[in-house]
Amino acid sequence: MDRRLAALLQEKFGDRLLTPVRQRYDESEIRVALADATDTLRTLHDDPAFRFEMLIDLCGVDTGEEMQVVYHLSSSTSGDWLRVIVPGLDRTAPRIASATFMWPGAEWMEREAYDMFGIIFEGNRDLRRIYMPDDYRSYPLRKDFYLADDASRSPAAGVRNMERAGTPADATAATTLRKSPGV
Amino acid sequence: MAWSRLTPAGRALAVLLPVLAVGGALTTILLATFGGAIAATIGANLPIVRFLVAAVVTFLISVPVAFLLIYMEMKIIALMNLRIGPDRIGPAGAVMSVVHGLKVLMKEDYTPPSVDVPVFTLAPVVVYLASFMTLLVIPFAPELTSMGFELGLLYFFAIGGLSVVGLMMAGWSSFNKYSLLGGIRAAAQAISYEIPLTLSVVGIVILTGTLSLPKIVAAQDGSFLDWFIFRQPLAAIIFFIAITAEANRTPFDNAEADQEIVAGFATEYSGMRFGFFFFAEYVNVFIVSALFSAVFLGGSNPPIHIDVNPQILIDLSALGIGLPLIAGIAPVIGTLLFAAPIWFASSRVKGWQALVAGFLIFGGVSTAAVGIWAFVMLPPVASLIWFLIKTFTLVFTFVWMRGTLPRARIDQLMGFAWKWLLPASLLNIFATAFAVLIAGR
Amino acid sequence: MTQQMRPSLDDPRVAIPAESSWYEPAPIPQTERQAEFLTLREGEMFVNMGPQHPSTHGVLRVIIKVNGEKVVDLDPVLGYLHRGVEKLCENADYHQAICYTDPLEYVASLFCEAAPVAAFEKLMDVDVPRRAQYIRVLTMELNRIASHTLFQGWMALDLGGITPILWAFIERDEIVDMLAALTGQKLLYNYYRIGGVNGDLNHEFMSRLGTWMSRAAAQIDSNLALINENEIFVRRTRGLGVLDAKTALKMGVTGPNLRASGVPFDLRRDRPYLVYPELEFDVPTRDEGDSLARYLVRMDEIKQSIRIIDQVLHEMPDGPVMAKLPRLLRPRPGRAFGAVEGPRGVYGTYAISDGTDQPFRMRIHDPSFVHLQLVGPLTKGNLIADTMAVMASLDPVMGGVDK
Amino acid sequence: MPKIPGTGLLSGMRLTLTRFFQPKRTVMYPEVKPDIAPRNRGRLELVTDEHGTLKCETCFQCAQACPIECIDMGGTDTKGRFAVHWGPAEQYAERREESAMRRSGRTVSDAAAATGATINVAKVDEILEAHDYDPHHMLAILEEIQAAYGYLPVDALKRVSRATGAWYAMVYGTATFYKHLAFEPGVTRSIAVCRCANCLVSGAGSVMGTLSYEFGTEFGRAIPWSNLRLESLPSHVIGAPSPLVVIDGEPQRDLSAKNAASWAAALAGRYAA
Repeated sequence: MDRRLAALLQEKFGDRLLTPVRQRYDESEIRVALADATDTLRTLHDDPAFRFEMLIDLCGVDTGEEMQVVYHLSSSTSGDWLRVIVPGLDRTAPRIASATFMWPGAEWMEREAYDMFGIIFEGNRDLRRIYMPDDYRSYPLRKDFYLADDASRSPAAGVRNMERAGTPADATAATTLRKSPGV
Repeated sequence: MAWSRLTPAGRALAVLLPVLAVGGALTTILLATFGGAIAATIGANLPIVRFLVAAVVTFLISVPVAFLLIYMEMKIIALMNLRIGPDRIGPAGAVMSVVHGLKVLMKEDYTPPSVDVPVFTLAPVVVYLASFMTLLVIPFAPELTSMGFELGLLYFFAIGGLSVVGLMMAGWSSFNKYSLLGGIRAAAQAISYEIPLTLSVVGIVILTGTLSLPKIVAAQDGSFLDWFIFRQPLAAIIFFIAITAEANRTPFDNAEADQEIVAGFATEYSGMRFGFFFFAEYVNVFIVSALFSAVFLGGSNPPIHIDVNPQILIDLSALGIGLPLIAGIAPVIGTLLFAAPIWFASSRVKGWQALVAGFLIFGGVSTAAVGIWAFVMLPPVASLIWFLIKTFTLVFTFVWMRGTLPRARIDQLMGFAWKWLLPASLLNIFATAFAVLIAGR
Repeated sequence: MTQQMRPSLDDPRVAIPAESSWYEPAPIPQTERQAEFLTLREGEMFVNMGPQHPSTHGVLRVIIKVNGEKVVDLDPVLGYLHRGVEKLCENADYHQAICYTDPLEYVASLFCEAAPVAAFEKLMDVDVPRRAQYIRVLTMELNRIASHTLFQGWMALDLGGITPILWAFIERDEIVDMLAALTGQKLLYNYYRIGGVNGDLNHEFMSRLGTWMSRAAAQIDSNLALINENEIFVRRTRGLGVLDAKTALKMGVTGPNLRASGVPFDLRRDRPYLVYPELEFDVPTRDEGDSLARYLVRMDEIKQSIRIIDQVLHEMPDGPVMAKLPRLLRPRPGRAFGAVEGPRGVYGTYAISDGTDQPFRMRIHDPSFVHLQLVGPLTKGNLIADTMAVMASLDPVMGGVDK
Repeated sequence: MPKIPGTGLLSGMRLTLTRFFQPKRTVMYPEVKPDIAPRNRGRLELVTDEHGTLKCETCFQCAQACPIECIDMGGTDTKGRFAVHWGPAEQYAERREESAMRRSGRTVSDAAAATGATINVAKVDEILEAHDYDPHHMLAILEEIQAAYGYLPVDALKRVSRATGAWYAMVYGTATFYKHLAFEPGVTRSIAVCRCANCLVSGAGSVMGTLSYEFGTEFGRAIPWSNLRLESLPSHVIGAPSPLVVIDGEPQRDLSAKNAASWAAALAGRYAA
């Protein structure tokens, strides 16, 4: 766990960070606002102080209130790993700038995030369903996606069709979502 | 109307039966009247009859040859893969390939819609015809060449080249992109390898001055140093590579590269029509091996001539009426002779067991004796055995290569043919001609 | 006869009878890229490979736009094996989630277990006993050897050689059998637990391992001799699908495919986990970045793995193999990313806990998914046969790609 | 790649030829069985103890823990009341509302469900809403339901399990564990027969048989014509005679294996009067 990296991140984007840099085990974590996401990523990639050239992972998260996009970066010079969380995407129409301008390899991961969460990455040339069929309607990894055999956490359990796109009528706020304020 | 209720077979019979009845009657009358003339005509042009008989015979022997080669391929590759391979049906699974053939026969012969039906149906026939017709000129033994005509080698290349037509027909008519690619690959490959194949034997033609295979074989008489593989090594290498490509064998089996284009030209085929392609491939392997052994390995000549002229001259005609008696009594006596020691050896052996064992032993011994006698006394049998030994060694080599080598890419394949084999074969021709010019024949 | 004709999908100028035209309907392009892919120029046609194609590993469908034999463009179609593992894991508790991640890579299951286990252990601040760490390293390296051996066979098979795959399966089966003797399962060993492993080393495993180690290296070398020296194989793979280091980094390539491009990035070295920092091993790299280099890097890794196994067997300490843990695991809310270096690259698991006994979000990152993107860029302008060679050299496993 | 072209091919050919003569690795399967390691957990089977009786007590923990629901088991609870079947619902051709019980076990041959009429679960929903569908408040939920309906209808239990997500066996186990939770309407009193060793020696078994025959019910079930439930006493009352029959806590003195039938008839007569 690298204190120097934390200090560097603080003094680079001190005002941009929504929360102070968290470090646990060998992972560092910063949160940046939706507007700053692209600049932050570009700085992390190009700045010789960081050189986070490898995009290890890109994924979307549905916390119940909002959508997040999480980037896991790895530095090719120093072995640092960084997690950049971009919170605050609107659950109804999540949109964020694509990372393919810098990492072309992010294309399919963004496609997957779009397929699973409906997050629209502006600038991705090939943003379409990747796992699910093209005529598929719902976004499976959203928290209000019900599984018929999931008796654990949904009043819609036991509906005949395997999933239901939206919130069922008889669902109440207490039971629709598994909200996680901590995330 | 009854006609509409008849099955196709029934309709065929309804047409054929009256024709047969009338035709049969007419034929009898005609035979009665012009029989002598017809016999005279047949006697006059015997070669046509000979050709027909030879074609039928070659067709008949081509199928078991294919079965044998398929079994060899399965078993040898299995052993090289550290597997056991077919071992359930027949001794060591020897009947496996026959069962495969029956399976292919019983499968549904499906014609996909949107294929060009006549071409689609004709293609396997053309391929199989082209492959077994080349068997005609194979000199199994000096006396065992079905059609030993002068242009045998040329005939071989001409008819062998016909199989490409069949592959192209299959690839084009199947209405399938894999098939199309496979057919075109096969055509390109076969055409580009025909040239080095033909040119590589020109050296031998220069040396022997003939195109007839029996004469080429006869030209290699003597010890194994007279074989053309030692007098024309470069030609032998080129020829071997070229026939590998001609027979669509690994590493040149791009036409049915199952990792790239699913089954190539045979993708849409099923049932016996696929079986024809399958058989044709293996008959081709046998034929090219036979040709190589005839042209380069001395064909039916033994490697070393051991001049045995044994004095066992049994004048069977001298026995007269005794011959059938001996022929009838010999098995009985032989069986008893061999059975007696077994029966006396232990008391636990029952009489019938002893007799059966004796008969089997007698059978084996007598067969071996007759075989040896034939090998020694009848030159054709000896030369046939030598020929088959050489041929099947080559077949084993092909299967061995299939078990070892990966597949060459199509462009590397063509480049190899045009950039290396063709100049090499031309060089071989010039070298041979020069040597002949210098040293005389 | 009069019948209405319809234009062919490949070439609109070719009219084919309507009753013989049961193609799939022409897909409506949804994106810019797809539109450009679906437009055919002069002399081009689509060749559809898969999902039931002999040489697409698993159920992958690749639509290839060819001009004659030359591949112009290529579009992989995924999702035939999609099981929604992430959703399943979110609805199972932490122990059950490990079992779900197992079938992701049926070739190297242990790595798919190791990643979520590492993430969960970070979430719960669990210290794994040293013996368990050594056992994990041992089993993982064995599994890596099995995977690479199988890769060698598949590579040769996709190039048309039929023998190496069967020789490879002999070695792999021995490893699989000994792992079955240890874990109790033959293919999907559900062996790693949060805080240790399920069951200590036993006698069957050790005896099988000993007999195998005594002849493994020589056997594998002799197997390699079949095609490593083979001109046909080398000519087909050398200089094919060259991937330079810069592109590889931008494409997010990891593992042997990245090391074959000259970037010595190996999690076991750069981001040490378990007891790897205490073990001696090299990180084989090559600079060519072509298919042959990708193949050879894997073959070198087999030897390194054998080295590691040798050291682990000598330094294996005694002690417990499981940490003391409550029956019901409720980690405190937090996030953790566990990553291990697998035979194909970085297997990552990003787990979010909200304090319940089930992961709130569990993201599974599989390297095959990233590497499959490269098939298009790497095979453009090559032949159809090269598509198979490049795909085999990237070594994707569809179970992980489709999740 | 070797210098001289072709040598690589030839070395490969040589290798395959050597393998051609090496011993083969095929396992002739039907004749030769591969040796399975003792640790192999390929097949699930119930273990029996040395007396040959099953060790499984149908606690359903294995079926609960199985993440892919490959374990499917059925059993009868200790009171002989419910036969709970566990496993994927589609095995039993039940998709519609029963599939909610997929993880929760479904009731087969449920006497209470057969007798008890289907109820209106509106009140149950109110109670659940009040408790925020929290399975951790299960006991309170069940008590309120009992207060609302007078007993625990099976439909209410199903509704609770389905809404809270608590597994049906958990709900049901909670309900059966506490004595004050009843499954039949209007059962206030109980006849309990002690099953301790002493009583069994002195003929409690025949008493139990007689009573269940006379009252026309089974142990653990309500007596049809009364507000009594026939139960078995977990422990002996100190200083009480054997065999011991307890009605609402007071031990019955004048009872033995002989006169159990007449005693039962007298009790029935008292109820009839």
